[in-house]
Amino acid sequence: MVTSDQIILVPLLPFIAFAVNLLAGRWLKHRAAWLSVAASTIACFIAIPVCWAVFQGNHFANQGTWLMLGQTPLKFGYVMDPLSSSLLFMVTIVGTLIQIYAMGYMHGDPRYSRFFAYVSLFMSAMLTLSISDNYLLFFMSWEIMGLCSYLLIGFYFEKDSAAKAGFKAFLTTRVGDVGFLIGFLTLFSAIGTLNFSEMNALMANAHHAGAPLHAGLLSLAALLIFCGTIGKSAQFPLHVWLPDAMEGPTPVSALIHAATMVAAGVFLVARSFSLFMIVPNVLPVVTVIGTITAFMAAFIALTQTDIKRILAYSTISQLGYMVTALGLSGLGAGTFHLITHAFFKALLFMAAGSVIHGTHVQDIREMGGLFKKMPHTATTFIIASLALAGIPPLSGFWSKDEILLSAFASGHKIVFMILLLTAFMTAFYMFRLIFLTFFGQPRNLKVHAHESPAVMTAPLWALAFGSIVIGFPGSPFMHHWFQKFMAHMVHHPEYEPSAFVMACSVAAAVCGISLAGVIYLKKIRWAQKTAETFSFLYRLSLNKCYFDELYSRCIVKPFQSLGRFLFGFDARIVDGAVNGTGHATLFISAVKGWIDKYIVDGLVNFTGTLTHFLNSIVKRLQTGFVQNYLLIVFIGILVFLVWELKII
Amino acid sequence: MDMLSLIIKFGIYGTMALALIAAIAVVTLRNLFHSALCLAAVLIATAMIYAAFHADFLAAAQILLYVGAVMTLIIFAIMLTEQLGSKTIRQTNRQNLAALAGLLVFVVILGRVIFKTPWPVTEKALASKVTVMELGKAFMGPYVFPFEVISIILIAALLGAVVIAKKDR
Amino acid sequence: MTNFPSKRKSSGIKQWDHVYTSSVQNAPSHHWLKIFGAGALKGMVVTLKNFVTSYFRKPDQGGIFTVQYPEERYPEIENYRNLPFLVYDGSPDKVRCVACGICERECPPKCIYITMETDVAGKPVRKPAVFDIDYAVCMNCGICEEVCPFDSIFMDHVFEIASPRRIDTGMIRHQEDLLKSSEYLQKIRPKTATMIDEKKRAAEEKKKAVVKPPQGPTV
Amino acid sequence: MNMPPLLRDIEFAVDLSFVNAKGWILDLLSHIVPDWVVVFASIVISGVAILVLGPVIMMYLTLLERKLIGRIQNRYGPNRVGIWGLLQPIADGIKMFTKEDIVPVYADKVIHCLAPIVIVIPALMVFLVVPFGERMTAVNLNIGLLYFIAVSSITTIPIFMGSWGSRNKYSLLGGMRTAAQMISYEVPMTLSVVPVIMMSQSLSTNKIVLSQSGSYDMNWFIFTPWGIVGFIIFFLCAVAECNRPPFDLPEAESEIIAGFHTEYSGMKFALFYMAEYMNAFTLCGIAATLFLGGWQGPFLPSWIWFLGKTFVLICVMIWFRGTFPRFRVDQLMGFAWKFLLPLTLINILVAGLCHFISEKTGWIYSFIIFSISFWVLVRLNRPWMPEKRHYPLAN
Amino acid sequence: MIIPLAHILIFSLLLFATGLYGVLVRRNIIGILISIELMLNAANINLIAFSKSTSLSPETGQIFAIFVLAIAATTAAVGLAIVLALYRVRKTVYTDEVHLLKW
Repeated sequence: MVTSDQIILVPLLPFIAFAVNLLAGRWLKHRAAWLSVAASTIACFIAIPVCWAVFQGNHFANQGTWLMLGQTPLKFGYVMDPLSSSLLFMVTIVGTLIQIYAMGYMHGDPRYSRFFAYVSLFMSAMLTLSISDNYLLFFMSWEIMGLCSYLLIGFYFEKDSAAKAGFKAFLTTRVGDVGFLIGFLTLFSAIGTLNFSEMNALMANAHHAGAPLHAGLLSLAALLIFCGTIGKSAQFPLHVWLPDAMEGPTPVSALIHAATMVAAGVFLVARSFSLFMIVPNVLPVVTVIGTITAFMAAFIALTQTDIKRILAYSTISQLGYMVTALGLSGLGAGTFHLITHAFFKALLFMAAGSVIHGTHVQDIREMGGLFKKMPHTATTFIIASLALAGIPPLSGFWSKDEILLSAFASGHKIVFMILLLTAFMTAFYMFRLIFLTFFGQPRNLKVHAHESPAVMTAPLWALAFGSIVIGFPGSPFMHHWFQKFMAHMVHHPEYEPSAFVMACSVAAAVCGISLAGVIYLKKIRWAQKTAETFSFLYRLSLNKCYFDELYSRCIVKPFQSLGRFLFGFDARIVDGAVNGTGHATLFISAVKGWIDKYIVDGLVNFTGTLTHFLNSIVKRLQTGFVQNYLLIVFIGILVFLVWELKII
Repeated sequence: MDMLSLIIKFGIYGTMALALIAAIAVVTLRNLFHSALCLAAVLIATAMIYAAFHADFLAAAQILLYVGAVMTLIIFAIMLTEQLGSKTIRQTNRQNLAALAGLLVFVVILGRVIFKTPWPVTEKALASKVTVMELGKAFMGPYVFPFEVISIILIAALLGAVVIAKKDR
Repeated sequence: MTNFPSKRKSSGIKQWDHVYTSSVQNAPSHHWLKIFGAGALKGMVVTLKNFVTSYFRKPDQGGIFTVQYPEERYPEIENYRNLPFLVYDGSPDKVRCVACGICERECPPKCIYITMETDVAGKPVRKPAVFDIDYAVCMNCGICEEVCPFDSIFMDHVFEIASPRRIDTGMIRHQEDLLKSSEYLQKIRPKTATMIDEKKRAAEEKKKAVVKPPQGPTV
Repeated sequence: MNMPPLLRDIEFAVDLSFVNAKGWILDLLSHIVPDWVVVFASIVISGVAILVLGPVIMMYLTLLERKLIGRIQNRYGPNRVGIWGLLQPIADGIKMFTKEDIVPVYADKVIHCLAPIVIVIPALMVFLVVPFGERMTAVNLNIGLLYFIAVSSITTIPIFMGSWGSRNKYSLLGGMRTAAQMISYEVPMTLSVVPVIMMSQSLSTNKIVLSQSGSYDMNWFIFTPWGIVGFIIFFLCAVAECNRPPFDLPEAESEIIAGFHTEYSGMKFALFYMAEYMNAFTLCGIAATLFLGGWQGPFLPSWIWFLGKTFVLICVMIWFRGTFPRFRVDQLMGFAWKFLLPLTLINILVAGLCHFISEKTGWIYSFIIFSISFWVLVRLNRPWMPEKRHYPLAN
Repeated sequence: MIIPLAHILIFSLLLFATGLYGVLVRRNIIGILISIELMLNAANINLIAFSKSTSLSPETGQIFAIFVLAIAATTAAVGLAIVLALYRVRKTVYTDEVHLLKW
């Protein structure tokens, strides 16, 4: 039986790997990869038994005071409950596999050790986030992950687009993080504690006591925390950064922008689900944001030509699905979809990565007929796509079904319809991708594709097995064990599985696949025709609903113009003022100088000359002859006699 | 008004006139030695006037001190400093007219004062005669302090004069 | 005996003492005994004694030996010289002086003036015609007496010859005033007069002797 | 005074002969003229007496001096004119009159001629105070002594006048020296008189003389310790005051020609001479009155005593002239300031002591004090004191 | 008192005036000193005159006169000493040649 305290080692090992790689990276060169992979595998071997213990129903939690804020101690610690254990389980496995894959993908890169340092740092951050037991630690690891995503997106910083993408990603997630920070601080001011378990207890009491504490304040806190999720999980308004994040190397995309980091946002909502349950009108907002994101992302993905962009948009739409699930207070459904999506989305990205690695081309219009050249990659890619589309035996079907069920059961008919349409679109663009890249004739003869080495294909197969297997705990075969496991967390409504929902989702998936096959294998011209007929929609989708232009015009441009205006304002007014004061002081000093020179000195000189003048008169008296003085004295006496004594 | 007092009166007026003439001579004579001698004459005349006023000790003292000592000093000084050749140089400086005018006014004013004020002349005082014995007693009596101070002043003047006049080696 | 003046702290006057009182430094020990005034008193006693005794002592014993001049005369002193005179033997016209002019030349103040007498024929006669001595100029040196080969001029003892007049004082004595008899010479100058007479007598004897034995030619 | 009555009458008669004569004349006059004239007459008589007495004394003093000096120097004095040279002064006087009275060309005529007059006046004025006999002081001033000192101090001015007026370098130097000497000897003289005044409680000469009467009229001040010293000092100063040897350096013939009266000749010189001798006489007279009891004497009439004493003192003065060589200038000054002055101060001290201590011991104390002070002063004044000269080369 | 007090005061006033004239006018410093002596004498006469004719204790006037006499002697002594010193330094005794202290 593994004691719980070793769980702290799980985030610590990747951090040590990061430190070593960073400091001795130059010296380690290709050996850096081994170090980080070893760290993550050891972390994995430590974490899985603990998770297994938690699966058995145990619950571990421990905390220590980190620092004293005046009298109130600030306690940091870890908690191992169903939510965190499942995430930990997923992250360690997927992380390790991706790092193994990255060893092959990044082979020969000059900054090899630095890549693995950043990845290890990201792993340690993700692991701390998953096991943290209070908002502050959660937020710290949240910020480190944002940093790692910036560093890794901008890994090829000599490419201008990579640097811009990194910067864009960092900024947009930053907007969300600010909201998240303010949110949990308001929460702290409201309920006085940052600890999740204490919060859950408070929320439970409030739930029973009926009247929640400060309804308004809590709802505000909840909304702001949800902003953090929007930023981090690339939801509707702040999703623009994820497609551009594809500039980074593919394992990064796989690890960060598919499986883990983006999932953190959903995990945040799940972690503070008790708060969201209490607050009356926040969940509908979540739902709306989720559905919009899902539909909008899928719609854009339809017309994309870059292999990684299509996957990015599909990630955004799946995240939309998770958020909608949480919005519909389907905690179990959301988290289940989170876990399953991590596996097959990572696989998709890695497969795409090996395709790019092989063909050195990212545009699907130049690819074709790669199936024969890259069988392993192709087959794993097809398996993942099937899972994503939601074909029954695969994990994707189960998790998506759960979501659709929660939507349908909770009476949100519209939401159900949109989700269903989205599912159809998902299936369509995934298989459009498959048919365009792997089947048909190679459109660009210069491309000489070759299969990736074993170190890359092995993790592909591992993940393929994972994406098949991982679906079962939530499926009826295991009696919805996962949903019950999640119910221990927060009491939320349970829905009976309905066959109708399952049938609708399967039907949507099959229609999508078949339509894609028809268009792209047989009737390539139909695509062209539909594009011309629905040209507006086509251009809308092609240009990512003009969000970038929209943002740049209504946010960036105004800010720039504001900046320019401010600069201008500053240059003219402030500097003007400063210079003005300078000139004013100069002028005033000149005036003072003049006054000083002509009036004060003038006065002084005047007295000088006056005395000199008077002196020149009086000094005549000083003749030097003693007798003159005597005479003067005598005459003085006379005058005195005559005048004063009035003798005469 | 017997003849004797008449003679004495005329004697006194005569000495006064003599004194005045000598005084004017002192002031106006070009030759300094002559003016010094006229001063001696004035001093002796005043001594005689003192004698007339029965202040004989003072008369003797005056002659002894002034004529004997001070005159000698003055004459010594004249001899030591007088440039014989320069006798012809003008003796009075430029301001004699102004001084003269001032003096006339001065004399007129005080003259009026003298004649106007009723002097409290008392018969008893007129009759009194002061003998040397009384003077001695007064010196040793109420005026002993000034007497001692005068001795100190004299010593100081003596030393001072010697120091100043001594040719420093 | 005299030692150099030590640099003693002394006023100006003392510096000359070494000349006079060189022995004062080592004066006798009982120096302090001599009271300041004693010397003066001793001196006064001397004068008193002198004053008193002046009335008793004889001239030659230290008493008053003043000679009341006009009334008493001081015994003549033979060798006294005052103004020369000429000597004549017997009568004034037999003058010893032969007007040789030696005394005129030798006289330092040049106060003698002689002219020889010439007889009728103009031949010089060995007799002075004019023999003047200016008594005012004569300084009584007696040189003329010594040089005179013919013992005719001698220094007289006469001093009461003051002249009341300033101009023609009669000081230039002519021959007739100067002549005096040999007896007078004998009287005032006995010793020299007798010596001259003996010399004369000897000369005459020698002449006589010479007359007797005629001398060969004198070489 | 237990003489037989007859002698006493004669003595009185002789004594007061002059006084009676004057009284007789006065009451003769009083019948003729009004009384103020009588007062005036008495003044005139005594004035005439002095005017006559002064020159006569001066003349016969000169003769006396020349006779005595002669005798001292083993010679007669003037004996040509008159029997014992008695007419010599008259001859001198005539000589002085007839002598040509030269006034130097550049001389300051007024002062030159005024000087002799101004020097004679004080000499004569002093006679007022000299008490010749019983009631024979001309004017019995109660500040007689002070009058005497004051008037005798006037003589410095004519000396200046004489030396300055004659426009002669040597006379000027001589004059300065004489004045300096006169002044420096005036101070000890004045102070030596102070004990007498202390004892006789009065300044007037009469009272001083009266205070010396007593046992046989011989109670003179000279017989007191401070009297002797006072007399010696007073007499030395007197000698110096009237420029007689041994203090006659300034106007001695062999020194700077004849001092301030080199340019004087004839009558002016005679006046100077007369003033000097009159001063000598009056000083001796005052010395006699102060210390030798003036006209106090056992038998003889008062004025004879006075004249006799003065005569003795004058002879002593002449005696001084006969014996002493002249003082050098610095010895002269040194003697006055450094020897006589301190001695007089001590004398005053001793006089005070004697006044209180009894007769016998008084002498001893004063003798001790005097001997000590004398010795100290001699030691102190060693620099300028003339030593006995030894002539080592002589023997 | 043989003559009236006023006459004596006039006499002393005139004497004082002549003295003052001498001080003011005479060029020779010794002349000035002589004139000062004159003025002092005038003061003395006044003292005697008043003590003789008015004062209750007659001897005060004389005593003060004597003091004035003494002081006059001292001033004469020191003044002449200074004149000698001046003469030795500046070879002149005339006030109008000794006028260094001027503007």
